[in-house]
Amino acid sequence: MLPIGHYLFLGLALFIIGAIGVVTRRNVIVILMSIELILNAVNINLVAFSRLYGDVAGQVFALFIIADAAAEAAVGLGIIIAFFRNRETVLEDEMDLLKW
Amino acid sequence: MPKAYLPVLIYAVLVMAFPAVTLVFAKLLRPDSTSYGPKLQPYECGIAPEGHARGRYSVRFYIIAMLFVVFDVETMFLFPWAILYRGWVMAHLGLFALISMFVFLGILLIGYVWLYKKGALEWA
Amino acid sequence: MLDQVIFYFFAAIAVVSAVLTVTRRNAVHSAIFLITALLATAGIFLQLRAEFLFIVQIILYVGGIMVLFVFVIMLVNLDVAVRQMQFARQKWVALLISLALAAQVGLMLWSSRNMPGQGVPVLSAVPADKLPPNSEEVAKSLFSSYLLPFEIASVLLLVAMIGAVVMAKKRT
Amino acid sequence: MQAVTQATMEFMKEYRTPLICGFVIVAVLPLIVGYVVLVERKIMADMQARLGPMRVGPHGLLQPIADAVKLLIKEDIIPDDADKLVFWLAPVLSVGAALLAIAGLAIGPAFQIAQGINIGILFVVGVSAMGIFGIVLGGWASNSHYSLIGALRSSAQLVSYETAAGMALVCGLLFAGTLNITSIVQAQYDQGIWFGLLAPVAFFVYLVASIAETNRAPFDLPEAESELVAGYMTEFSGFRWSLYFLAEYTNMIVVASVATTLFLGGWLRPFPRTHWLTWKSTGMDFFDFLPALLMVVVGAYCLARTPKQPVRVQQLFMLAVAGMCFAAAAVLAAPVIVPFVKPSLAAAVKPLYEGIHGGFWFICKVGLYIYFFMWVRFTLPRYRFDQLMRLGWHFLIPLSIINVLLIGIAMIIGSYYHLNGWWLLLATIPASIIALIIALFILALEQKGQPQKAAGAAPDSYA
Repeated sequence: MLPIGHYLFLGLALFIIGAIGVVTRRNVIVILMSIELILNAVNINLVAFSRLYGDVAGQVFALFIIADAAAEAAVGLGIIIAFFRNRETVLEDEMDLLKW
Repeated sequence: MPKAYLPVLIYAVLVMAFPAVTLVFAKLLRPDSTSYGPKLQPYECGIAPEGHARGRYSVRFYIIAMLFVVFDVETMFLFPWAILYRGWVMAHLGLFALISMFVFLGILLIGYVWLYKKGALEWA
Repeated sequence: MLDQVIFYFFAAIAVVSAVLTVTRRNAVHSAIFLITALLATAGIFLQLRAEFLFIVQIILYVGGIMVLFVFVIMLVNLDVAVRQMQFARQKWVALLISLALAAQVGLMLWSSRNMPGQGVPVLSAVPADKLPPNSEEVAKSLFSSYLLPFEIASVLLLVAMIGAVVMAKKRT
Repeated sequence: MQAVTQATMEFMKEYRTPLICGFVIVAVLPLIVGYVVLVERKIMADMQARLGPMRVGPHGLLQPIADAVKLLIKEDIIPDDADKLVFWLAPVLSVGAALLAIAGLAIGPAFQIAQGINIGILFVVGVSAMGIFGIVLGGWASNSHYSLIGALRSSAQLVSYETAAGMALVCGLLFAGTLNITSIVQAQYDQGIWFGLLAPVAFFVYLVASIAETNRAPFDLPEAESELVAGYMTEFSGFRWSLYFLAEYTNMIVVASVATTLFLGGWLRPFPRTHWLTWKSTGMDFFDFLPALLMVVVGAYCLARTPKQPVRVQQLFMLAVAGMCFAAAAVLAAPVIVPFVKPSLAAAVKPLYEGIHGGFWFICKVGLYIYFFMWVRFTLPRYRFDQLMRLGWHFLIPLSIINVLLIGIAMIIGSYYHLNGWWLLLATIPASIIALIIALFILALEQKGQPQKAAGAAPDSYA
């Protein structure tokens, strides 16, 4: 294993890229994909620390995060589909009604 | 990197190179395509294609994929359980292990029954 | 040496394809590059000897969640969307966020380097040959210390299943 | 420079077997696939009372080569609106995933690229599941209605049956207690029984699901020629098409090998721990001679048929086949006979025996599994898409989930009464039957509940 700083910087880079994606993109699907990137960055950190301390707890956490990402993607994309059916668009700044 | 995976990594490069190289090789070997016009249109049984193909399709495909993801997560949790189960049974802890999985699967089976009643598993 | 080469290889792939994921106009291309980034992350997991997580990443993330993404991209017909404006004007917010995060991690590393003997960056990992078989170890941990979260995960999945179907199914 | 060369040499030395295996697989597999296709066409022809390919070479034996050359120099057409990058990438992904999955498989105890990896069987399953992107992206890239519908159908089918297949694997792994391929086979040796016998319902579920996962008849909806003109492959011509084809047949080999490893005892012979007619001094028994005997019988049959062949070339061909069978018999018999003649060599011959006999049994089982695929293909008519989905979601998935739980209960009962090996069948067979009955009951309940729906509603052709 390399010194932990390498992994932290990789995680940081992915996190920042993901965060920029969330903030700047208009397409909701791409925003969700950027969120997956962020979750991935978190997973890298967890696994790196798990390796550093020789404790698998970090890996179990990452496992739960992946399960959570699956649930999030399922519901998030369901919402997008419901939205698309009504408004014919997937751009987030056109999601301006609380109820339709 | 665990040592056993190094050959896999090399093999992966080899495997990805194989179709790419053969595609390039085939490109060099075959005569250049001189096709133009209708031959390059997508095939729709001889009728001129109508509209863009990347149109909209039934939402049922999404529901199937979504259910697959949920059940896939469930299967991934079952795998670690399965590899430990035999040891538990040998140590006469099997009942506990079985119940812990029964609760997990039971909660998901509730969802399955709900989907069944709702008709989300029906295609037609 | 080999470890370093492999780490930089996967890290470079991950970062480059992550950048491409958020910058491509076409959502399908974005998805392809996200798949590449996820696979590279799986490689990093492998380099960290988390074999089980490596395969979970491939089966669940790449083979499950990304299939869902690709399906939805195809369902909502993005050929129209490609021609629309793809980036909202929030560059300053993005810059601010990235600077803040970078400063935070930098501060953390800098301060821990000054800690006498206990800092994270100088801590060395457990030797690789002393690690137990990974998938058995994860399984044991999952079914002893984390049994309750494991059971609750099924509730989460149940909620996700019901929520997604309610959202996506036509109201009749 | 010196150091690099030395490191390379050391690396080559350590990973010699896996690397050679890798090169051999990449070089030989297309050829094997070509001949599997030829065999399939021959069997199909035989079942339909015709001859099949006969023109190129004796009995059409050079047909795969001719096909390959034809595909290699065929015109390459990319549709106008296609996404060029994705169009190029999709077949590569498909075939890459299929070939990479082979890395996790083991033909014998020593012949494996990823030797002793901890996640063995999951690696194979997970990597081969990535082939789905080749299908979806290929269908999307070619911008044709048929392609996209075919691709969506195909991937919906793949994901539906993947869950059932995964559950079936879980059921087999309950007995193995490990994911490592070598240990799985070793567990079957230790328990003296193939897991396919212990969990017949899981094996059945995997069998059906693996046919569906390889997109073969009767589940070949995605590429139904009469409905979707080859589905996701419609726009792919020439060599790109042949890459998809290669991927499909490689996937067949992969699922057959997974089933063989987990359910059919891998490279073990039938009755791995049963010693019947043993020669005490050597430990060799009847089943060790079985492969050689089988080859002798086949060779004798070919020899007997030789004079009856109408054409000279065919006679020579049959003669050559008989000769090859006898040669194979000699190779198979040698490691078993040597210990009789020279007991001192027994230990030296042992790895040879394991390699040769292991390879023989493994290839036999995989071949039988693939033959079963072909047999099913030529026998059964194609399913309708909603029937396919119903079979997956309403029958196979509940069946496999219930089966896992019931097999778990059976194992607890077995441990309570100290049942081992073949005796465990007493607990698992009733459990399997109960699982099957429950699943059939659910299916019957459903059909009773909505009789008019199946008859009245017109099938939705646009899905």
